[in-house]
Amino acid sequence: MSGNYFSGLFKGVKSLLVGMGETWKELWTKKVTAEYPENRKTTLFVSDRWRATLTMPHDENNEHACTSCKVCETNCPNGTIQVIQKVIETEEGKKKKVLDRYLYDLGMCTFCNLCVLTCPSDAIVFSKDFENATFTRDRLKEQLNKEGSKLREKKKEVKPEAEKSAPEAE
Amino acid sequence: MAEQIIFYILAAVIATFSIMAVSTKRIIRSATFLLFVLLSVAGLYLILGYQYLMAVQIAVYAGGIMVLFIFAILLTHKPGESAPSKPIAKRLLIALLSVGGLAFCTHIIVHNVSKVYSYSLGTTGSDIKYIGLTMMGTDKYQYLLAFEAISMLILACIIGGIMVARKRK
Amino acid sequence: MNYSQPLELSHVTAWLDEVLRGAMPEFWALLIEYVLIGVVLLTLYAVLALILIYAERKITAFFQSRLGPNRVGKWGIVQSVADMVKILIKEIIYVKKVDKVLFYVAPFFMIVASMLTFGAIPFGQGLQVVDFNIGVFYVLAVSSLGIIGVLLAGWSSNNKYSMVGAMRSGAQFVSYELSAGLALMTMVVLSGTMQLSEIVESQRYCWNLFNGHISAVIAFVIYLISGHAETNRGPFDLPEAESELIAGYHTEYSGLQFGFFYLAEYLNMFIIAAIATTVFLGGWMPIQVKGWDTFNQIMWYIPSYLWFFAKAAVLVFISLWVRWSFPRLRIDQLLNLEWKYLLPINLVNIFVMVLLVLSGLTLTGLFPNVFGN
Amino acid sequence: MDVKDVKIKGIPYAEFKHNDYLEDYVKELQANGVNVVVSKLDELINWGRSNSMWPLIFATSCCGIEFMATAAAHHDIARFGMEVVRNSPRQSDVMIVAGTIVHKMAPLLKRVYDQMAEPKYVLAMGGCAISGGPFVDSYHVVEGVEKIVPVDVYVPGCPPRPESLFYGLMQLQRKVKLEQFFFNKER
Repeated sequence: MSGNYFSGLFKGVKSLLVGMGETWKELWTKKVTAEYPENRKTTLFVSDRWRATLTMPHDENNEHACTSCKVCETNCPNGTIQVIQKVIETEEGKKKKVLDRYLYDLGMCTFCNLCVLTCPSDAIVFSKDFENATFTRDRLKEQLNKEGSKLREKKKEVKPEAEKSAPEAE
Repeated sequence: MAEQIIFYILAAVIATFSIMAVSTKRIIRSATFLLFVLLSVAGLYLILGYQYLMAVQIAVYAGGIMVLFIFAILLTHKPGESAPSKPIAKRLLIALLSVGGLAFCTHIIVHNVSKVYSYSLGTTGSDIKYIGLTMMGTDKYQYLLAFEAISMLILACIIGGIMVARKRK
Repeated sequence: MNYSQPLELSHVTAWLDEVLRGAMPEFWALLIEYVLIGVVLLTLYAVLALILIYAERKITAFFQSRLGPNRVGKWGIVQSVADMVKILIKEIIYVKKVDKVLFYVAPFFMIVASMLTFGAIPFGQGLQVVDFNIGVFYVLAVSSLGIIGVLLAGWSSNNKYSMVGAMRSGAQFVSYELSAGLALMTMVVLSGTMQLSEIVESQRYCWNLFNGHISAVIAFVIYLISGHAETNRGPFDLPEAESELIAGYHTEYSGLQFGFFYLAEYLNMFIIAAIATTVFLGGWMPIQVKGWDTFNQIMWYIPSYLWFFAKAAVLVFISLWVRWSFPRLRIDQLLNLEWKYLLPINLVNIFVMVLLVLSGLTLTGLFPNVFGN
Repeated sequence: MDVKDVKIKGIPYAEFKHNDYLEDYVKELQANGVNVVVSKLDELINWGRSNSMWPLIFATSCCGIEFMATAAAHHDIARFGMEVVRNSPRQSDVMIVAGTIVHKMAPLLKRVYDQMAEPKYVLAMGGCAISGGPFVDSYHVVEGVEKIVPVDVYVPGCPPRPESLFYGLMQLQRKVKLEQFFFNKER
């Protein structure tokens, strides 16, 4: 009994010292902290697979690839996307539905990527720009197509699909 | 001069908090006021130059006994409980009794005031070494027997406590 | 031996005293000096707390391989000032069902208790406010007042978490106060006096820690452990165990009242370190070797208060080191540690120390011409 | 005080989003007319407040885990002076609502908010706290915490990455730095 007492005591003291030795080593290890606001232009690493906000790439002619087929809207589990169409008259005099406004609620999105995966014309991608905090809820509801943008002509779509985002690559 | 001012302040504090300690309806407040009284008494000792006594007063009464009191209160009372007020006749009786007691004490003090002064001569009593030797000495006016008797009492208390607290089979 | 001490603060105090006494009657001079001492102590108290809070946060970060506060000023050096500014103007919530008087009195108990202890610490040569001949005992007595603040805070908050926190804190404090006191008493046996200034003087050539070798080292470790436990920090912070008790006894306190508790906690950490420095590590006395006059002179050029604060800082660092090394204890483990280990060892240790002193086996007893005063 | 004076280390003013909100806010303040001395004092106070935001984590789901990552070594919320996570609402400054709030939890959220001492701020972290997120059509989910408590900053993401939360906290700091302590009629 008394043997237990003393051996327990010394064992305890020894294990405490071992623990303190570990923390002492930790004190001198290199600090792993990535300093975010200072490093945002330099060493900030955001994985290519990170999905921060939905964007609709526009080319230099202010044209996008969205045909307003609404596949993304039906596929979105949260009802985050709202595609509003308008009817315009083409040169041949035919009536055609094109994209009027592509509304996206960032505050509702779970970034599941279903919209991007199912988009038949690869009109939308997720960007890595994660700095999206706002002061009001309304600001999170964005319109993705720019003012005055229009649908890209067919011939341009023959280009190799270099813009495909990384998550789709399997 | 300064000492007198401090003495009167302390005396006033002692008097006020003593009355508050017995007149308040919440037991925990009463304990706190009693603590203030004890601390002021320690201040009185400091004025007299009995530093050792002051430290003992603080350590034993304020640090030890009051903590025990408050612990006991914490374990047995609900917060926000007040004592029920006593009927008016009882309160009058209590007031009368305490006034009578006060008069009795005053009489004794005033009557014996010259003797009280004659006792407080010499400052050797505040020396720790002197206190320690007196506590452990066996001569006349020394306290080894009383000291040991009290320690036996405390030992008995400890054993009794263990007996009460032990696991019953 | 008279060494020159150009940077000593006691020169300033002596000069101030002379000027004041020359300019006015003694009563007023004393009054002004008292007020000055009070102001200086309060300032030192606040500044030390700020420094300690900053140091704690930085060292904590380093132990966890982080960087710690670094965005306010260079290396975040004014971080705790920002905290202070914020907490000074934070709302103090008037909780409806608390015991009003006690609720407001409780934080002051903590502050007053640590202030009273603070006054008795010798910060440097001649930099001690009160130097009782029972210094060690006074420090023990006064620091035991703080626990009443904790108990009252827990009770008066009318909150079950506060209450449980206060009870745990009370149990912990009362038990560890015992072994802290006994460890200090061991050293009193060694140095033969309770007066803090004399204890420091007696360690001129040999710190008490080495003077009493085995016994003193055991007492030192026990004092550090129990002092650490008294401040409710580190592995002993179960009165504030946040996963069980939210914030323990100060759950209901906000704003400046909480600031008082926060301040007192850090200051208690410093006070424990300061007393350990004074009693075990030679206080403000510079390192000196008998006979090496040049060496001693060089050591004396460093002012005594710097010696004191450096030694105390090392102990504070050890306290933080322990805090970030070990997981929190359970209440039964906590009480086991005290009653089954620290207290019996302490009692044996005090006896061993008495034997050492009586048989002259201390370092000063064995080698009086090397270590003796 | 001008909005442009509000500087956050590391990110220039123009690169912040939603600056127009702050500009409107300042215009509203300046309509009252602020004394110079008072506004200097205000600056000191706001400096203190914005640099010592002690969070209270109201974490009900995965965003709470992301907060832990934020507090851990690699991201280290302590750099902002915000690592003092007070568990008592009385002592905290900013409540980080991280996770889905269901109707049963809503009164508790409100109560915790009410228990906080002024000045208090709320940061909604993640889709669930902002809008109900993927559970928005369920019968039991609160559609955004702003229906219960006033929210100062919304940090979208599911969950947001730690840097996102930092960005949100810096937005909050900017907002705090524009506040008026003295002669504020709304108080």
